[in-house]
Amino acid sequence: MTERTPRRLAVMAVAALLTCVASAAALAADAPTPNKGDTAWMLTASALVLVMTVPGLALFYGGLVRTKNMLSMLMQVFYTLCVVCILWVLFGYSLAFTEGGAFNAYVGGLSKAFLAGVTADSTVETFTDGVVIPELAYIAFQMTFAAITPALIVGALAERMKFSAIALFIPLWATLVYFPIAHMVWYWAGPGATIAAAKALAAAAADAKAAAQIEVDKVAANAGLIFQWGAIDFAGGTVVHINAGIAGLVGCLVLGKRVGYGREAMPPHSLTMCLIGAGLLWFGWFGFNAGSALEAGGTAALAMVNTFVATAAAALAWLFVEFLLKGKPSLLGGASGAVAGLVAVTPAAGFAGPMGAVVLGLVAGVVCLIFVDKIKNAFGYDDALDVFGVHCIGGITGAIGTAIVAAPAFGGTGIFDYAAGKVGDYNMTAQLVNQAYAVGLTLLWSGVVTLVLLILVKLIVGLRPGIDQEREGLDLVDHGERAYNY
Amino acid sequence: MTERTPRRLAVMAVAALLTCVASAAALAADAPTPNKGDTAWMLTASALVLVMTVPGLALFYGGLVRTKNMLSMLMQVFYTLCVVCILWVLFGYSLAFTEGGAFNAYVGGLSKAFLAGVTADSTVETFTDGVVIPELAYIAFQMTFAAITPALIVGALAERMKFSAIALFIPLWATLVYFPIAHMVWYWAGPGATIAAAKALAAAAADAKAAAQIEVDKVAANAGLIFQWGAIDFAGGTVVHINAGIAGLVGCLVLGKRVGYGREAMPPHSLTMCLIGAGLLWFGWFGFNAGSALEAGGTAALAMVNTFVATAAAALAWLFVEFLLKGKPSLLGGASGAVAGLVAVTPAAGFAGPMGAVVLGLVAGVVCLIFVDKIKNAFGYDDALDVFGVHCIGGITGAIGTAIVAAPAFGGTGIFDYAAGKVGDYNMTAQLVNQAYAVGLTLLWSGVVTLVLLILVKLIVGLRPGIDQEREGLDLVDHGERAYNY
Amino acid sequence: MTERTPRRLAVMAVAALLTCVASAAALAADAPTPNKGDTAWMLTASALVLVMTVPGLALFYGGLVRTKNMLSMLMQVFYTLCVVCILWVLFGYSLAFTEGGAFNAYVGGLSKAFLAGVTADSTVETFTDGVVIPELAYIAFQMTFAAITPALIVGALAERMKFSAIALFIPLWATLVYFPIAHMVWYWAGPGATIAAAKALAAAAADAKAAAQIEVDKVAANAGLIFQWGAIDFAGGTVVHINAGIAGLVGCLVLGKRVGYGREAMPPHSLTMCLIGAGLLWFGWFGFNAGSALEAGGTAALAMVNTFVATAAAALAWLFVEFLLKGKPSLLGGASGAVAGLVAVTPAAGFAGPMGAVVLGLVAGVVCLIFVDKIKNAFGYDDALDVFGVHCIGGITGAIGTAIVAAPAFGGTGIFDYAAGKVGDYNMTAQLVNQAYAVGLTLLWSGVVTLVLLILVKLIVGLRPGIDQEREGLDLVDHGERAYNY
Amino acid sequence: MKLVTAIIKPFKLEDVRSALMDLGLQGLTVTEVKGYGRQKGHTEIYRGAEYAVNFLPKIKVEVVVPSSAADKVVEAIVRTARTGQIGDGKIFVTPVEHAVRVRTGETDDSAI
Amino acid sequence: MKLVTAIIKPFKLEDVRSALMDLGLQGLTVTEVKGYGRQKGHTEIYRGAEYAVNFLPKIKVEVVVPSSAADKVVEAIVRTARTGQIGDGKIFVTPVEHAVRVRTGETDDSAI
Amino acid sequence: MKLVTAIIKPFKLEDVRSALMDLGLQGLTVTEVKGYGRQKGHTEIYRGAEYAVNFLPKIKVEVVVPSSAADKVVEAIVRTARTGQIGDGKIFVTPVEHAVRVRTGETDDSAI
Ligand SMILES: Nc1ncnc2c1ncn2[C@@H]1O[C@H](COP(=O)(O)OP(=O)(O)O)[C@@H](O)[C@H]1O
Ligand SMILES: Nc1ncnc2c1ncn2[C@@H]1O[C@H](COP(=O)(O)OP(=O)(O)O)[C@@H](O)[C@H]1O
Ligand SMILES: Nc1ncnc2c1ncn2[C@@H]1O[C@H](COP(=O)(O)OP(=O)(O)O)[C@@H](O)[C@H]1O
Repeated sequence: MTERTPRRLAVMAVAALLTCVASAAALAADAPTPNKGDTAWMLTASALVLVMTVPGLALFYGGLVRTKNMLSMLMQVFYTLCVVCILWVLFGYSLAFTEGGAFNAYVGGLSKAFLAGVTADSTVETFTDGVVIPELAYIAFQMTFAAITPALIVGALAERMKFSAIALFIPLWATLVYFPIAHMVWYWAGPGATIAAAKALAAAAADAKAAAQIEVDKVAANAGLIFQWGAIDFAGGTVVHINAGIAGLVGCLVLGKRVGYGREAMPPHSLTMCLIGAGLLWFGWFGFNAGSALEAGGTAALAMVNTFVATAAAALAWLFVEFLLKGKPSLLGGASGAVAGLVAVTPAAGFAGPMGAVVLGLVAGVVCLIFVDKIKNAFGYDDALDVFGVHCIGGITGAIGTAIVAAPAFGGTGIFDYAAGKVGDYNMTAQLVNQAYAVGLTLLWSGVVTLVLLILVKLIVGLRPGIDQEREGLDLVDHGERAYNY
Repeated sequence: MTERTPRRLAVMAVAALLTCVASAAALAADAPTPNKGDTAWMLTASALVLVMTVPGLALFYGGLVRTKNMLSMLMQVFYTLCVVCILWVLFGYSLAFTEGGAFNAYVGGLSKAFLAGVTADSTVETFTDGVVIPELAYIAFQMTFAAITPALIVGALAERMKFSAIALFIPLWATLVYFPIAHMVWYWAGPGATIAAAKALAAAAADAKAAAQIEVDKVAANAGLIFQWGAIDFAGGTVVHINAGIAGLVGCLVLGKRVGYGREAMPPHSLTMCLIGAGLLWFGWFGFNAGSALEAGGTAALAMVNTFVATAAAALAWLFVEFLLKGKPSLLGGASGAVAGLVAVTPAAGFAGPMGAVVLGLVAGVVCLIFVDKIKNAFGYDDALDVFGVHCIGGITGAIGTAIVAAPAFGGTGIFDYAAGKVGDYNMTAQLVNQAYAVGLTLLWSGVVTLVLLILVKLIVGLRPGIDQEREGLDLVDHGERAYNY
Repeated sequence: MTERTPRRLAVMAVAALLTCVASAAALAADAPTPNKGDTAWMLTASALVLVMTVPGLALFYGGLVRTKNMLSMLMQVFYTLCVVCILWVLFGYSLAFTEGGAFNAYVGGLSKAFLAGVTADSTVETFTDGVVIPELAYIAFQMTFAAITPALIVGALAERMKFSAIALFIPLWATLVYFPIAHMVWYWAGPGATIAAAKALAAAAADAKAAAQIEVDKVAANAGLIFQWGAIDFAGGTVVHINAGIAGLVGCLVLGKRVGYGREAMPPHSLTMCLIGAGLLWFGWFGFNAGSALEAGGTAALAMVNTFVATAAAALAWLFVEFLLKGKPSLLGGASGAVAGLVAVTPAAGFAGPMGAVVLGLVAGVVCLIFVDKIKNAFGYDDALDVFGVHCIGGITGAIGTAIVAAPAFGGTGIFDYAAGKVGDYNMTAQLVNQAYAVGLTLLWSGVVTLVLLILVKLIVGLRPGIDQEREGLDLVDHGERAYNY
Repeated sequence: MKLVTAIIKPFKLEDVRSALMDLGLQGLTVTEVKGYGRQKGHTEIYRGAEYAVNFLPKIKVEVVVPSSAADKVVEAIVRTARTGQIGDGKIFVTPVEHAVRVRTGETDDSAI
Repeated sequence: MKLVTAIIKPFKLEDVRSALMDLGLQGLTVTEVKGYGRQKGHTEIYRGAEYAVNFLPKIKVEVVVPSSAADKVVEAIVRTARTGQIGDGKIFVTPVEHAVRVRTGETDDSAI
Repeated sequence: MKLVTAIIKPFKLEDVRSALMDLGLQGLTVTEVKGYGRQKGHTEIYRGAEYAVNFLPKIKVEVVVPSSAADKVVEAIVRTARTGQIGDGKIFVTPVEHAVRVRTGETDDSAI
């Protein structure tokens, strides 16, 4: 973490004060207060991730469907955002970010259901010891993550899933897949406890070592399973993209192909809307990635630069390969590449150096293009908007790649060792393994639960409209409206 | 206000310094300087409210009109934004936020016309004693409020009011309705003076009490009428939404119905544009509501969370009731619900707890839906884009509801008592009455003045185009352009 | 600069600390750390400028072309953004903002190619002595400027330049025109060195004066040529707009007219998209102009207010003159006026007072309108989207106008004299000359190099498609896609 | 049978349709067209460029009817589509030799 | 020659086109139209306002053929365009007196 | 009277229109259509999916003229619409039995 240096200074300044007026400092020590710069940035970042979902994602997806389904696509993304926001404050935040007792390795508890006990004065720790932000800002920020993840899935189910089925599936998925996975990857005891325990151990007399060690282990164990494994995911490559991508694949396999798929032409009804969406996704992603630093400092700036260059690199890679393969670089290709790059850099945003991000982007662009253009056709399933090909494949590329680009040897930041109070030695093989485990568990958990949920939903309301209805389009059938009346 | 705790700490820290070097502290005490975190947030919030107006509101409204009037709708919103921005720096800011002498209860003075005396170093107080922000940031932020309010009105007059009439009406309305109402609701002496007077009273010797009391009353009296009544409006439910909503109703009644209203089909020409607009409105509204805290702190974070959940709740409520009534939840319904929720939470944003905001949103969604779908048709007036039904009805719901959700008993923050230096005891009945008075005066003032202004404009340039012209569409008739040439 | 006062206070506070604990203060003095409020604002500003380019500029331009070329326009802007982002981190930043040795007056060196040595802890000076921001935040912010400038050019070449030619031209232009011009206008030694040298001179004993003076001159000479001339350009009127505008003119002259120009009607295919773009441009421009203060303070707030009012004034001016000339104010006119105002206020944003900005906007609106509506037709060249008429003419108006509105006598801030530690005496005539020189050199450099590059590109891949291809539209010919499939 | 083709003003479509239904017709086909004629168009100005737009939006109604019904149909359209102003449009009657209903294969009068 | 005009359901266009090509025809012209007939439309609701939409999207296929080929063509269209449900559409055959190929000036049968 | 129907390339419309006006005609109706024929279309690729687009945008010009004027009209269209390349289009002449001007009720030649 790059807040080290500033922090040390701050600490020393406080030290200075201490020598003057113990009381004040004491008090300050007891209750660290948020830095308004951090708060300003977190508020901004939260707003950015909202615009990333609606209208961003809604347009990126909507532009790719046929006119008769445009409105249904907008609706599905919009509905997802709304329903998950509510679940989040009811119990989602609590399930994701509180201590979960016996199941703590997999999911949190309900101690903060209905945001019990959270006030405008509540704060949460960042990744820097002694630095906090208002808990409500953190809640808002994480809320947007919870909302966009299930929204990503609907792209794979586009143009053929009844709204009633979506309306049922989304809240179930958020509850049984997103909240647990978020807990497993991101929940931990925080820097304060970690450092305190480590200090205690160091200070402990020979005979007290054992006890202190136990305490250290307890603190370390108070974290989600994947976090315990040591996998790193800066802004949600695993939690958001792999998670949603695999669900999308399972979904489109369960649903089956769209009527006329492969026989009728299904060109995007508006690449203009698609590009507007892509632009807003990029814009919002700065909040997504740079906001994940939880502070307005050098790490956030690093994440922002990486989010610029990895995206640009992936877009250019996609365009260039398209040019080689088909002779014509396409806007849809450029936009798809940009999203692939954004996905891939998400887990690496605060760990990679800019050059590492460029390389990661180039790789992700090529990998996703090949998958979407060639491999998918080979398998012949109908992942309508390539959610699996871009988000899951891109996410895996990023999750694995993070272990490489995070290496100090390759210009990465390495991983901060709170006990040691400095960046630890970097073991790439070990990290690669950790990342692979994280990917594997996410694929498994999300894939299986999604399958079960869809079967359940099928039994309750059914998944697809009648053939004629699907021909007429979901806009009229599900919503009684048309997207355009020119 | 939740900045208390941090503030006290800060004060104590300064105290610490004082003990070291009086001079520095003294100086600091004399001229509090803005915290850059607050400034960063206020700048961001101002930008957000601009995008909320153009393209946000312009698209939300534009998408709902017929193709032939799309461009005129965009133009009317854009023009309103531009003309009000200029009025604001010429005299609007001064009329709204300076001491108004004899008329101070109703409107400010001209001491800051042309922003006289305002420099990059000027600051204004926030709601926290000793915390200031650059006055120009405050001017920019409030400018956007002044601009969007009259822009809301044009939705009710859509598709049938000559541009020349709009061009005349808007600046007059801003001057005679918005600036005064803003002054009545938001102008006050500020925390510094309030607290100083209270302290003086407390400290005053028995014989000086009377004099001190007079001073306290003077300070309290140096505020807008509605503020004096004790009505609270966090971000403008009264000033912005009720104000614009009633003007819209009066406007559409004076104008009469659109040619073909009720006989010809008038479906929205692009719900896609409408949804883009709704998304940007939501996005910008974070600046609108969270920015109204004037600081980047816990209160802003609270306002942001409330702006998330009340909106989501209202949208879901609208969709659900539509599903019950018509069997088909609609995107237009969801978007309308979202806006209704945003409107309703506006006055409550910094006072309600998240759960209170959810309830407020649910209520607003249902109330506005019933009004727009049923009651309006019963009356049969042509409020083209339901400005009254959503903004005025939603605004009233919010203004009254704020008195309830602000109650600490219901998880609200209560109201801070500057004299006591803590949150005061909460009297809900009293607060309900205050809110009702505020609503009543706004409805009266805005309704009457709007009527007079429209009659005036009618005499000068006339209000409506010829029937054939209205049939051809305002785009060609007023602007000689077409929105689309596919 | 308006950060003076706060700064002095800060310094005195530090002084206070010094008296307590030398060490801490000493340390603090050695390595100033970024204020998180500044960092938060710079991150936000960078994101804003991205959205200004894609989708902002892409839509503003795209809406103005015919349907068959919409996608190509989006693509050209998107591609430009991506390719320049990559060039920027490879060598662009280094060429623009490092010491360039022998050629330092014209271009920087390669010491920071590949961002060598830049970490999350690196910082750069702002315009205030002792105030720094993370270097990566500065890199991100400036990256967006480098990206949007060449993107502005493509508007002049719209609807008739092969993508392959664009793909080749853009990176060359960025490298040989933008990076050098940016260096010439913005590169300097920074406040620290400047003040230190001045202090040294002041302190120097009589016999050491000469040596000290030499040092002062050395520091002053360590700057780009135009900066040395004393020309001021707050946010890039010269670097961005004049630079791109003249390149656009040369480009459209070299390319020749579109097939059917003057004979066939070529109305904008979607003024709706154009207005969305204009709105996002305005929104993003707040980051562009207010971000250029590099701090979240009064100057940024001033720049923001100016960016509001100059834009509004220019739009109103354009609309009003249109009304006088044609009887019908148009949305395209309003949008064009807004952009003209944004362009003109760019160099003046942090120097002009609000009233000065209003006047500057009014003038720019009228000048650009007359140029675009009348003069251009007189000459008869095909500057498809009026890049020259709006950006170059508007930019020149702004560059020259800045010398006037910056005058303290006219409510401007004047220019800060670091040596004197206060705002210097203002010599308008001298400043006008400096500005004129800056404009002249930019026109010359950009014009000539652009011409050479286009000839080069023509030889390599050719510039225009065949007539039939141009008739069919670049979307299908260059990209094999269509923007809309309704 | 006859094919009656009417070019009318768009906002008259609803009136014409119901008039024809009143005559007992059961179907018709409409197309959005652009018409050039005596009715003058308008001018559009985009920045410096001015365009005279001579083609106005019209609706083309096509209905196939038994020969016997042609006159009644024409008369009904004239009555309902007329505003009395230039641009009201035209009606053309052309012969139809043969008609088929795709669904059933029924032909001629029974097909329409 | 004859002009065969068919009003069909949009998603049937591709089948009809290939069927006609199989008959050796080399060209045809299609128009997006809206049809009113026995097939019922749907209702759209926007907030309080409810609209019954009676006009359904259809495709009009126009092909000019030698008189001799008319019946084969009609029969091919009926076969491929039929779904058996209301709304399948109609086919009308009208006489064409004269045809010209713009490019070459060829006329009549050799023009098509 | 005759109905002259011409399928032409879109960018030729303006030339054709003025040529017809020069012949003294006062009105015509145009429709945007899609044409299939010898002129080859293009391919569009969206990610993995490739579509061959055989239908090309064309303009259909319909003008009803006195029988006597038909040939002049056809000749004028051929002259102005021709580029000499595949896809220039066709002209068809069909009989019109009856014409009415809605505004005035005038019929036949005086209606057009
Ligand atoms: N000779 C014609 N052939 C085909 N359509 C015509 C002809 N003359 C006019 N029309 C159509 O009729 C419409 C109305 O004709 P116009 O001359 O404008 O008014 P009016 O019918 O009242 O004289 C035109 O817009 C055009 O679509
Ligand atoms: N008399 C008619 N003249 C012209 N077009 C007709 C006529 N009747 C029907 N059509 C067209 O045929 C389409 C299908 O007709 P419809 O009555 O709905 O079903 P079906 O042909 O199966 O009886 C209609 O949508 C309309 O476009
Ligand atoms: N038999 C036909 N019936 C109706 N329209 C036709 C026919 N043949 C061609 N067309 C129309 O004429 C257009 C041009 O025909 P095409 O064969 O492409 O070129 P050309 O006319 O130069 O031989 C086609 O796009 C189609 O719209």
